[in-house]
Amino acid sequence: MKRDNSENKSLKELYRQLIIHHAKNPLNFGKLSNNPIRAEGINPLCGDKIRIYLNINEADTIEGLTFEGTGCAISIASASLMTTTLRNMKKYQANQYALNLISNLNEPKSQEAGQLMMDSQEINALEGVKDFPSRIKCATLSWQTFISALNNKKITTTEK
Amino acid sequence: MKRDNSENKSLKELYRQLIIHHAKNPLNFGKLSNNPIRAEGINPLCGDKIRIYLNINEADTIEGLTFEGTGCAISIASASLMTTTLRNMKKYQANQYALNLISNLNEPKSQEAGQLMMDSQEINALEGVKDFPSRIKCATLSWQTFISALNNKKITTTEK
Amino acid sequence: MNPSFSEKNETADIGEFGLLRKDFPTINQEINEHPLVYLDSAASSQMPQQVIDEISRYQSQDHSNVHRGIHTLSHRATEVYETSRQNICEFINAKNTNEIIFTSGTTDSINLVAHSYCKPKLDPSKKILISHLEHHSNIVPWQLICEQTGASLIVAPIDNNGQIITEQLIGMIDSNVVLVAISHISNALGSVTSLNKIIDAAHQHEVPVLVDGAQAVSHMKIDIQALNADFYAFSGHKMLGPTGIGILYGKEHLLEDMPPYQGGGDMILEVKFTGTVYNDLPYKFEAGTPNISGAAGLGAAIDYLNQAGMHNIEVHENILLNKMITDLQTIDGVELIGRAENQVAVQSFTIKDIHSHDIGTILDHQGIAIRTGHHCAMPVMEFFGLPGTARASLSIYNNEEDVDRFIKGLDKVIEIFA
Amino acid sequence: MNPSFSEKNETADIGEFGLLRKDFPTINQEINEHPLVYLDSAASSQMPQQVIDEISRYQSQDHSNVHRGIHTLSHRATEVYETSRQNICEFINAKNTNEIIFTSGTTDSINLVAHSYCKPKLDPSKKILISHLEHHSNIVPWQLICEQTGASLIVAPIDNNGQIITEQLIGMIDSNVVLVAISHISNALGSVTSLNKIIDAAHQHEVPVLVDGAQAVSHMKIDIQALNADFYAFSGHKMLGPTGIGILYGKEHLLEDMPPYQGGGDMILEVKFTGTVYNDLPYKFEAGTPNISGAAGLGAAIDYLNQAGMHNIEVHENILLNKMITDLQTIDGVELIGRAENQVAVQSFTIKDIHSHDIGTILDHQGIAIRTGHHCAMPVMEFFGLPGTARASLSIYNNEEDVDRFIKGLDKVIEIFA
Ligand SMILES: Cc1ncc(COP(=O)(O)O)c(C=O)c1O
Ligand SMILES: Cc1ncc(COP(=O)(O)O)c(C=O)c1O
Repeated sequence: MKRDNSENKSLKELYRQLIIHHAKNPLNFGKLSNNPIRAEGINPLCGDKIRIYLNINEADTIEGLTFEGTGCAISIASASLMTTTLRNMKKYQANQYALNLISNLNEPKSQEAGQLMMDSQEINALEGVKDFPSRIKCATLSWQTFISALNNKKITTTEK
Repeated sequence: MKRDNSENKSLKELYRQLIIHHAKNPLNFGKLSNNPIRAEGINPLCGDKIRIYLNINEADTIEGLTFEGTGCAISIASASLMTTTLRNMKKYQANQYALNLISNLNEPKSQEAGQLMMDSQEINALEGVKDFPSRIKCATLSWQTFISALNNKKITTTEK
Repeated sequence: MNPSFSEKNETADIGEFGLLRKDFPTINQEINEHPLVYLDSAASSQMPQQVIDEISRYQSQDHSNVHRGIHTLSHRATEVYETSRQNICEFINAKNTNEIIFTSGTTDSINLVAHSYCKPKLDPSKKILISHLEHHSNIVPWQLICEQTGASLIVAPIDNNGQIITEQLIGMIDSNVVLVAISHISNALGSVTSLNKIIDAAHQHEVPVLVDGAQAVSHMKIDIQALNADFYAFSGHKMLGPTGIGILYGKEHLLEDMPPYQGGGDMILEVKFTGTVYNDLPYKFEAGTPNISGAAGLGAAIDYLNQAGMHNIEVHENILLNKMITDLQTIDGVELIGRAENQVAVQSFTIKDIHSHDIGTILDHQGIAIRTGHHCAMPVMEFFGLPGTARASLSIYNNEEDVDRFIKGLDKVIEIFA
Repeated sequence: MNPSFSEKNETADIGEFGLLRKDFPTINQEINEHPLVYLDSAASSQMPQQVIDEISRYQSQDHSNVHRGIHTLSHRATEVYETSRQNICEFINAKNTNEIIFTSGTTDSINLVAHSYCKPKLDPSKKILISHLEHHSNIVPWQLICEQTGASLIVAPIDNNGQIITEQLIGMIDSNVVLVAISHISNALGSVTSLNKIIDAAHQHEVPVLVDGAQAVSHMKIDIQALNADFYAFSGHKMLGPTGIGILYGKEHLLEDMPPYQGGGDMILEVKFTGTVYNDLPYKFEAGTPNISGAAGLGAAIDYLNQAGMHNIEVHENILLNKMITDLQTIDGVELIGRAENQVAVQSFTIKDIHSHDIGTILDHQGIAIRTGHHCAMPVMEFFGLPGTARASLSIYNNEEDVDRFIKGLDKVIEIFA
């Protein structure tokens, strides 16, 4: 019982209200028309499967970005956040952003209080996975799938 | 150094003069003519290979019995002893004798001094293998091959 | 080698059985600052100290290569290895040790049968019959050889309780079926297959049956002669033994007629470039240096199971499973997946609107280990229209408190997602 | 995890190296009332306490199934398993861990390449090239697939010193050769193969080379990129690690293109009855629950070898081998079999009119373990016209006293047969 506090703390970090909210009400969930680029991401650990639909316009801007699939709260919330974050970015920017996020999530938690992982408050809600090594792949699945889509790779797996 | 005695004792039991003598000068070594029954015995442990040649006359008596092959002192001496022991026995007698010997060699050494394993002094020279579990197969190889020959089995292995 | 409870008792006594628990060092630790509740034995069971010690003992006193040496250590290692084979032979009541092949696990055992027994018999007119309930290890090897030969893989259906529909399976057997390959107990749902009926029916068509026993051997007494299965595959690490070792049981006359699977040392009598003479059973199928320490550990695991008594284990686990099922049904939103009439040691479930992965994480945070996802049985998940389930599975070392902690842990899951 | 000597030293110091010996519990025992002299490491090496302890530690603290679970133990087990892979990758200087496949041993590794890489490419016009020096594990798998496909197994000759005649082997390579499969070091004779020349020549014909490295990895530094072998197979139990675990190294682009070998869990991404998607490297080739404790032990063995320093080991063993050869030559009636220019850790020999088996028994009686017989290399024995040889082989834990005791032991052999 004495442990309940610290335990609740990191669980609450993982399942922040924002995450639960996005998991229950994901944004940009569904297909895109106009023959979009597609890619599928699989996390064989838990059977999570995400499909990404992507349209890039002539100015190399991410014009459309949606997803479908099944997954845990973390992977669905992360995908939802990904679509809102990367839309309207330039292709190279979005690619860089996704790479940064993946590498940041794989780094240990910053010791300095108040230091932000990324510049977006919303995206930083994902940081709670750092206390849950086996869940990092859930948070990165959609971002990795996004990078695969940019590189025309059809199936990605987090199993490494 | 203090151990040299007991150690030499059981080694000397294994390599009795009679065994060394038969190993160096095996009896009935060679082929039989007259289209004999043949069987081959292999001890994959050490690559020993014995071929048995066997003639049985109309009265079901072992008329001819020779062997060829390569093997350690124990297996060659044992084969040599086998040929002299089983020749002139009835088929069923010889079979029974070989079975008895094999089972006796696989039993622990008799505690009672003076008790003989088999009724032949010569054959009992093989008893030294009982202190050397990994060598029992060497002593039984030719006898097992003999039984195989009686049963028309062409290849026998001690690997069990 | 004695489990730490007093003596073999014919009726299970949960109280006394509870003493076994202290033999398992992995179980007796804190995880995330809570005493561990391990409910993932269907994935891999834990080892009693007796098994761990026997492996160390073998490795520090008796190790050498087997079969090929005449020095003392080689002789000792061979003794350890062959004694374990004898032990396994008696444990499942096989006729003799020629029927006991050491493999690296259930998957390896099944692949051996696929390649050595089945593949030479397959052509586009032939079929292999499995069920919709199988673990990937009892699906993919058959898919691979069917692809290579043009044979068909046919799949017997299951019902909504997660049981093979025995009559339909039997109806699919005809003389073009080369093998029926089915699990004894489903790893995803715990359903027990009606093997007697299926094996009888198959044998009437002279079709042999391979049973994937990975989930059965540590939960019930296997009498392979009474069962009359033709092949039976299982893994050490699911029966209190180590990883990297498993068994293929096969009827001697079938194994006799099969060509070798892998080539290498030990499986031959004589190698010449003009031709090679294969060794006798069981060595014909054991190419290369075997997992000797694994065999030592498996032998010790069987000693342990024997001491505890398979009947006692069955009763003990059944009491716990019933409690778990009853308690799970009291929780709002929990749906049990798999409600077989005859179910052993495993319960799958979902919670409304909560992904199994999240259930797993929140339980783990409380020191409770369950498995989540597809359990290497994707077709079962597909059948139920689920991406995965949460699965709690039991073994000899679990107790009522484990079930209580697990149920309380689920309350917290629901609280977080409320 | 530190060997018990003070620190990594660049030049071998036998005195200091001697301290290592106390890390090996199997070595430090009496056999037949004499302190053991273990000269059978080519068959299987002994494990340092560090390896035995790491296996126990894993089994009592971290065990669970890998890859498939999200709970803490499953995560820890996966970490142990993948850290070992990383360790092996660095040890042989592979490019990345996709090139490191866990198998159950060298034999399994070679069979994997035979079935997955070679067999689909074989027809009666094709050849596989091996040498007369090979271990059965590098002969029989090729015989089996050649029989099945009508391809030919061709065999490069050896000379009277027991060395592959490199030029002749190279002359046998043409574009119909699908694979050259040769040992790095002969287990029967210790001869080191001229791999650089052979691999270069094979690559000029675009023929890949599989190296059977079972006898090499614990005796010399392997830099797989410098060596440029396409496949490299080895076993844990010959490099201070446990049985039941081995490695297949393969160049990534080759492994990428190969179909899976065994089917089962872990090697798939998705299983449907309409078709199955295989997993990425290295998992595509790792069907079923792997030997996790074996991987843990192998990882610890590599740590140990690294601490001792491969260069030091080479120097140490070379000094002992030279002493052994010199001393053997002083004994009347001893004939050395295999006198390669470049020879490592192994010496075969015969004694006039005494069968190797008898040599083995009489030495064993004095606590000295050597191997006798054909050493799973019957063609080598046939070449020399011998039923077998006696073989003494060395490892990191041997010392000069071992060699002295061995030589004195041979005197007794000769005395008994005098
Ligand atoms: C040169 C060589 N190749 C292959 C093998 C086979 O290795 P394993 O028995 O570990 O599969 C051995 C050892 O027995 C060997 O010495
Ligand atoms: C029913 C069933 N079959 C086969 C397997 C495969 O066993 P292994 O992974 O030990 O080869 C398992 C376990 O993973 C199983 O539960």
